[in-house]
Amino acid sequence: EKSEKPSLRKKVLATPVARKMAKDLGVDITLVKGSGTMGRVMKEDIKNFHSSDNKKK
Amino acid sequence: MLTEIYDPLKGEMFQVMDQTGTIVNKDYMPEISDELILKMYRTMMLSRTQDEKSLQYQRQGRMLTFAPSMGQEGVQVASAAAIEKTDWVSSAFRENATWLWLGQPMENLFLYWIGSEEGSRIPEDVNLLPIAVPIGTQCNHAVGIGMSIKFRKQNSVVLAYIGDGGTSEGEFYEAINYAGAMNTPNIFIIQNNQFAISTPRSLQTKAKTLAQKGVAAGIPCIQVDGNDIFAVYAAVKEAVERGRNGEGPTLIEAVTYRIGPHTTADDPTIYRTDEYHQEMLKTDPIIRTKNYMIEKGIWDDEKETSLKEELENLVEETFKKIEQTPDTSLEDIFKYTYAEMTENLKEQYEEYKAFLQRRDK
Amino acid sequence: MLTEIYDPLKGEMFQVMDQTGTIVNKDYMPEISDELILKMYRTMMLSRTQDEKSLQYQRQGRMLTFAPSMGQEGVQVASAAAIEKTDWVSSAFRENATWLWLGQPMENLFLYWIGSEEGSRIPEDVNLLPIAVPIGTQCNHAVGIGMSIKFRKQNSVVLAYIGDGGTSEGEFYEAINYAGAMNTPNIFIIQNNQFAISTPRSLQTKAKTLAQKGVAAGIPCIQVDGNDIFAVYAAVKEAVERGRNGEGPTLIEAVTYRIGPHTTADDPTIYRTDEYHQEMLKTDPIIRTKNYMIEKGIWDDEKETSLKEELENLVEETFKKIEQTPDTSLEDIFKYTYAEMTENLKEQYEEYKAFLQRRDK
Amino acid sequence: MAVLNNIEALNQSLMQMMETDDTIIVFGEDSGFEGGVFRVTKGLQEKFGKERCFDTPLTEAGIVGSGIGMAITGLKPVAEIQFQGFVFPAMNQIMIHAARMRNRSRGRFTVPMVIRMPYGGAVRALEHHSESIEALFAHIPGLKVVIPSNPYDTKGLMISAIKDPDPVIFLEPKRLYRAFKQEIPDEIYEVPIGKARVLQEGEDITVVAWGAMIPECQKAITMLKENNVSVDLIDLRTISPIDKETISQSVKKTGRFLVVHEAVKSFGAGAELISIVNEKAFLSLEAPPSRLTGFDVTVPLAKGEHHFIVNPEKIKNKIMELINF
Amino acid sequence: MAVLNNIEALNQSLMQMMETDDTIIVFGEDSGFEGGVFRVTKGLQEKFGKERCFDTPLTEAGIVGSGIGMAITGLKPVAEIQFQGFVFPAMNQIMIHAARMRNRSRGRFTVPMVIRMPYGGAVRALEHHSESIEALFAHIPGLKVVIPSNPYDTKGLMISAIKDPDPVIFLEPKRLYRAFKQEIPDEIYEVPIGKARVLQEGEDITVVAWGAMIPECQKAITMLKENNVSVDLIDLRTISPIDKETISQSVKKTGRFLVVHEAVKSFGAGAELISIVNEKAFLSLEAPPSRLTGFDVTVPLAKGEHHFIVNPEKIKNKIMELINF
Ligand SMILES: Cc1ncc(C[n+]2csc(CCOP(=O)(O)OP(=O)(O)O)c2C)c(N)n1
Ligand SMILES: Cc1ncc(C[n+]2csc(CCOP(=O)(O)OP(=O)(O)O)c2C)c(N)n1
Ligand SMILES: [Mg+2]
Ligand SMILES: [Mg+2]
Ligand SMILES: [Mg+2]
Repeated sequence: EKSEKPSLRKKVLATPVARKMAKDLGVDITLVKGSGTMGRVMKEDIKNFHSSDNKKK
Repeated sequence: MLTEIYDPLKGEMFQVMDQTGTIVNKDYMPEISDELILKMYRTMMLSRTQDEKSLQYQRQGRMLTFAPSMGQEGVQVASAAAIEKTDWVSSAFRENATWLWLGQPMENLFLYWIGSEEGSRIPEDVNLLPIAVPIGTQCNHAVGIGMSIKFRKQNSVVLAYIGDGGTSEGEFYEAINYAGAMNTPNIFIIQNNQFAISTPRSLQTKAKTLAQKGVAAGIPCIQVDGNDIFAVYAAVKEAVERGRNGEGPTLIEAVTYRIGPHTTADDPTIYRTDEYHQEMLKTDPIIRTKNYMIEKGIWDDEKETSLKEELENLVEETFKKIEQTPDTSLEDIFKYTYAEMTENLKEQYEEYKAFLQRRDK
Repeated sequence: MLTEIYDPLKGEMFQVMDQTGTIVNKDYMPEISDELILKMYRTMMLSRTQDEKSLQYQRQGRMLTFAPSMGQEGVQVASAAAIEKTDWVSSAFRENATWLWLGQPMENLFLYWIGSEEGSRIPEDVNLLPIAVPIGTQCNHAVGIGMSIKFRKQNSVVLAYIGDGGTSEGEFYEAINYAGAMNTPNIFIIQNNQFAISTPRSLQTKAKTLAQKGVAAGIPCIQVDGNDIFAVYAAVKEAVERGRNGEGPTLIEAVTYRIGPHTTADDPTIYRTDEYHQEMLKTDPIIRTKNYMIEKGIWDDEKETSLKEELENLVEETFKKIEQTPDTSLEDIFKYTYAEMTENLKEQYEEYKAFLQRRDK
Repeated sequence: MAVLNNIEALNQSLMQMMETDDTIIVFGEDSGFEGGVFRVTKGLQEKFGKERCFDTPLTEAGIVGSGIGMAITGLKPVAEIQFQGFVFPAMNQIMIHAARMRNRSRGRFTVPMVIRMPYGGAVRALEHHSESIEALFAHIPGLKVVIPSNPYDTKGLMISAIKDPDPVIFLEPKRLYRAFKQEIPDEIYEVPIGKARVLQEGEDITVVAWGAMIPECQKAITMLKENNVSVDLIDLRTISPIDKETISQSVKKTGRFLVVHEAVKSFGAGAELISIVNEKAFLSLEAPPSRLTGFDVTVPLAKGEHHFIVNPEKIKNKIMELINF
Repeated sequence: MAVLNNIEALNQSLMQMMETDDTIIVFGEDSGFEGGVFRVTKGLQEKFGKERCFDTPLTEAGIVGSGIGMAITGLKPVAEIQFQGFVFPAMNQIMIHAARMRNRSRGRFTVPMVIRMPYGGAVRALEHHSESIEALFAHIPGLKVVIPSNPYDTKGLMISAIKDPDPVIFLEPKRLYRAFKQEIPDEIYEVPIGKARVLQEGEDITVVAWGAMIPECQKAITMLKENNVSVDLIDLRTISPIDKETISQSVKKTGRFLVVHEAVKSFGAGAELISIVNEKAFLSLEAPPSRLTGFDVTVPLAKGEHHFIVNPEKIKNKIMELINF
C-alpha cells in the first residue's frame, strides 16, 4: 500500500539502478547526500552510505 | 447487346416492366420461371420485413445503428438471382436482400447490427465478402477476385455493389478502369438510390447518368430501372455472360430509391420533402412485382397475407434468438488479429485477464 | 464548339497542322500573331536546349535525377500561351516548357534538379504551384483554386497537367468529377506521351481515348494532336473561354511523345524498340513548328543557328551560376516546417548546432 | 456566457469566426444543407450561403486536396471529414501536401487549413467509427494535431486552429459531443495550440490524457481519494507539438508518470510521451513511466468494446500499481 | 552459395518461391516487362508469364485492393509499391482492409499478402523518395512490418513474408539495394518474422537499429573501440511485432539503451522501443533510454539531406553521451 512510499515526499535525483540498489541494501535513498551534478545520488554514494551505516551499527 | 441498344449518353434507360407492373418491353423480357419470380418476391418481402422490424427493434433500443435497404430490394434480389453459387459478391453495407438471397443467414445479419463481428463470419459455402463500410473500397476487392478467377481459368464472375455517392470516390473509378485494363469478369452495380445520406445525386456529379462513368474505363455500361426486377435481371445476365465469355467487365446503373433513412441515426425529413417522398414511393419494386404476379395469376391477397405472417414470425424468432447472444469474449477480442497471437498480444490478454480475475474475486 | 465537333468516342482527334507543318484544317486555325508563334518557338527551343544540356550535366555527375520534357514542348508551350498572367497552373513534374513560359526562372528549375527546395520557391508574380511528384494529386489543388476564383468572382482559370499514366489514379477522376460538380473554371490537360515509365498507354485503360474519361464527369472533352501547337492553342483557348464564362471545366487529351527517358534513372531501350522510337520522332513539335515558320517565311537557317547559339549560352551560363549554390543551411532545414519553429524543433536545431560547433572546434 | 455542449461550442466558434472573416469556407460531406451528420455546421449554410458552407461530393481526397488549393490562394478552409475512420483516402493530400507545402515552397505557399473529424470510440458504433489515430498525424512534420476535452477548449482551440497559419488536424471526441455542457464566454477567445493544461494538482503521480479520457481520469482520481493518492492531471489538448515543459515539470515533482489514451498501445502517442519523460525527467523517476491504452487490436464492435475501452477502474488500478512500484 | 546484393537476394527469393508455389503472383507499376524500376522483379515475367508477373495501371489503391481480393480467394500476391512515398493512395486498403479482414470475418477471410516497397533515404533523391514511415504501419493492428539490412536476411525474411498467413509490409532500404554483397545459401530458407538478431555483443550499451542504419552503427562501433566502449548491437529486423525479449535481455545486461533510426523523431518507432525498455528493464537503467533519429522535418532534398541523415559520427557522439551520463 501507500505506506511503502519514500518518506516525506523528499525528491531525489537518481537512476532507476541506483534506486534499486538503495532498496536492495535497505537504504532510504532520501537520506543519502548526492555527489553528482545537481545533487544526483550516485551508486557510490549509496554504497558509501550503506557501509558507513553498517560501521555505525 | 442491351448495352449497345440503350445508350446512357442519350439518356436511355432500360426498362421491361413499368411502374404498374405491366410488361412494356416484351422483346427484352428475360426468360424467367414463375418459381424464380416467386422466390425473388419472397426474398424481397423477407428483407423488407426484416428492415421494418429492425427499425422497431432499434427504436426500442434492442439494436444499434443500422442501414435499411427498403426500396432497393428489387435491384438487389434480381442481380443476385442472375448469378450462380460459384460466383462472388463484394458489397457495401446496404445490400440486405442480396445477402439473404446468397445464403448469408439472417442470424448473421442481426448479429452484425447488434455489434458482433460474428455477423461477418460468412458461411464457408457463400462467396460473399463481409460488409465494407469505407465507401468504394469493395470495388477493388472485386477486381482482385476477378483476377483470381481469370488466373485459374474458372468460369465465375464477380458482382460488386456501390452507391450513387460512392461513384465520386476515386477507388470506384480505379476499380472499373483496372478491371477494364485487365479484362476481368466483373460486374459493377451502382445502386443509385438518389441520396448519399443527405446529399442528392445531383450534387455528386455533372454527369447526366452514372452509367456513363463506364465510358471512362472503356467498358460497356447501361442504365436500368432498378425497381424493375426483369430489367435488372436481364441486364445483369447479359453482363454475366460477357464476363464468362472473357469479354471483361460491365457497369450497370440501377435507378432506385432509398425509402428509409440513411441509417437509424439519420432524419431524412430534413432533406426530402414529403411530396417527393410520396412520389418516389410509387416506384416501390415490391408493389410493382406483386402487381405483375397478381396480373399473371400467380399471386393473390391470401397468399400475401400468409407470406407476411410467415415472414414476420421468421424475423421475430430469429431476432429473439440472436438477442440472447452473450457479449464477445475477451479471448475473441485478441484471437483474430493474426493467425497466431503475438507475444505482445498474449501479454495484453493475460494481463487484462488477471486484472479481471483479481477484480472479480 | 470544338468539343462538340470532335468526338473522342468516335475516335476523332483535333488537328490543325499536320506532321509536315502544313495547315490541314484552315477553318480552325486560331488567330495567332507571328510574334506569338516566334515566342512559342523560342520557349520550346529553350526548354529543349535545357533538357539536352541537363542530360549531359547529369551524365557528368553535375545534376541529380531529372525528368526531361523533350517532345512535349508543343503542348506545354501552346497551352501556357493560351492563358493569362492572372490564371493559375498546377502541374506535375514534366512541364519544363510550361514553367519557362510562365516565368519560373530557369535558375529555379536547375536548383530543383540539383536538390534544393529553393527551386520550388515560385516568384511572387507567377501563379504556378511547385512540382507535384505524387501522381494525380495536383488535380485537386487545381479544383480548389478554381473554387477560390469562383468564390471571389474573379475572371481567371486554372490549368492542370497530368500524364497518361496519371489518368489511372483515383485522384485524377475525383478532381475532374468534383470540378464538374462545382462547375469550376478548370482545364485539365492530359499529356499522353504514350508511356508511364515503362508501361505503355495501352495497359493503363481499356478506354480508346483518354479524352473520353471526361464523359464520366459529364464535362466537355476533346482529343488533340499535342504536337500541333495550333490545335492545342485553339482547344485550350476554347476551354479558357468556357471557364471564364462560368461554364465549368474541360478535359483535353494532348497526344504527344516523350522523346527522352522517363528520368535519367530510366533506360527506355528496354521497353521501346528503335523502330518505334524513330517513327515517333517524326511527330516532334519543334521540327513541325519550324517547318511551318520556314514555309511562312518567318524563319530560316540563319535565325535557327543564332537562336541555338544564344540559347545554349543562356543555359550554360545559368547552370554554371546555379552549380555554385552552397548546400542548404541547417537553419533552412528547420525553418519552414511551420510558420514559427516549435520548441521541439528549436531544441533539435540548437542541439545539432552545438554538436557541429563542438566537432568543428 | 452561454451554457453549451461541445457540438454547440464548435458551431458557435465557426459561426462567430465566419462572421469576422469572410475568407473562411466550411465544407464536407453533408456539411452544408443538413449541417453535418452531427449538426456541427448546422445553420451555417442558411446564414452564410452556399458559397461559404456547402456539401461536397463523396471525395475525401477532393475535400482536402481542394482545400489545399483554396488555402494557397488565400481562403481559410475548414474541411470536415465525416469520421476519422474515413480519412484514409485523404491521407495522401494531408501527409504529402498539406503538411509540406510551406517547406517545399520555402514559405511561398502555405496551407492555413483546419481538417475537422469526429474521433474516438465508446459510442457503440459500426466498424471504422471508433478508432483513434492521432499518432499517425502526429508523426508527420508540418501538421498540428489538436484534441479538446470540453466546450471551453473546443471553442478556443477551434478559433486558434482557424487563425493558425499551418494545417491543423482537429479531432473531436464524439463520445463527448453531447456528454455535458459548460458555461463558456460568448465572445471570440483563443486557447493556444501547443499548451497543455494542468486540470488538477497533486503530489504522487502525473497523469496525462486528452479528449474523452479526461472525464474517465477524473472519475478515477475521485476514486483514488480513499487511497490517499493525489494526482497531477494534465489535459494534453495538443498532441503535436507536445507541451514538453508542462509535463516534465510535473514529473519532476511527482516522480511517477502515466499516460492514458484510447488508441491502441503500440506505436501510439503514449510512447512518445514516455520518451519525452525519459528525456526530460529521467532522474526523477521512481517508477517506470507507463501507459494505459486500448489493446493492440482493431476496436471491437459494440458487444466487445467494453473490454477495449479504458475506464476509471482500469486507470485506478494502473495508478496504484505505479504508486506501489 | 552465391554472392548476392540485396536486389539479387530479393529477386532470387521471388524466383525460387514462385517455382515452388504457383499461387504466388507478383505485380505493380513497371514490375512486369522491365522488372521494376529497381529490377527486383527482373526476369519473372519472362520465366513465369504475364499471368504471374505483370505491370499494373498507375493505381496504388487498385494494386493493394485487388491484392486483397486475390489473397481472399487463395492466391499469394506479392505487390510492389514503387516507392514508399507513394503508398498513401493505398493506405485505405492497407490499414482498413488488409489489416482487418481476418478480425472482421473472424478468420473466414485472410490476407496472406506481401506489400513490398523501397524505403528510406540518403540516396540524393527527389521529394517523396527518401522517407521512412514504418511507424505508421506498425501502429495498425493486423499488419506485420519487416525491414532487412543485408542479403541473407532479405532473402530469408521475404520467404517468411510470403509464407506468412497475414499481410506483411516489406520495407527495402534502397540505400542498401546494391551497397554490398554477401554469400547466401542457394536454397530456400526462412528468417523468422518477429525475431531480432544480436549482431555483436558488448557490455556497455544496447543499440537497436534496422535497415540502412545497421552499417552506420557498425562503423560507429568500430570508432568506439578507441574509447574502450563495447556495444550490444541488435538488428531489429521486424518493426512489428517487436522482439521485446531480445531487447530487454540486452538492456538488463548493459543498463543503457539507444535506438537509431532514419525516420523523424517524434512518434517514431524509437518511442515505442523506449517505452518497451521502460516496461521491461526499468530497474536496470543507468541512463535514459534514448533515440538518435532524423529531425522532425520533411526529409530535405539532396543539398540539405546530409544534415538530416544519421551518420557514424552522430551515433558515436550519442553513445558517449549515454556512457558518460
Ligand atoms: C470513405 C467513406 N467516406 C464517408 C463515409 C460515410 N458514409 C457512410 S454512407 C455514406 C453515403 C453513401 O452514399 P451512397 O454511396 O449513395 O450509398 P447509400 O448510403 O445511398 O446506399 C457516407 C458519406 C464512408 N462510409 N466511407
Ligand atoms: C502516386 C504515385 N505513384 C507512383 C509514382 C512513381 N512514378 C513517377 S512518374 C510515374 C509514371 C507517370 O506516368 P505518366 O502519368 O504518364 O507521366 P509521364 O511520366 O509520362 O510524364 C510513376 C509511376 C508517383 N510519382 N506517384
Ligand atoms: Mg445513395
Ligand atoms: Mg484515392
Ligand atoms: Mg506518360
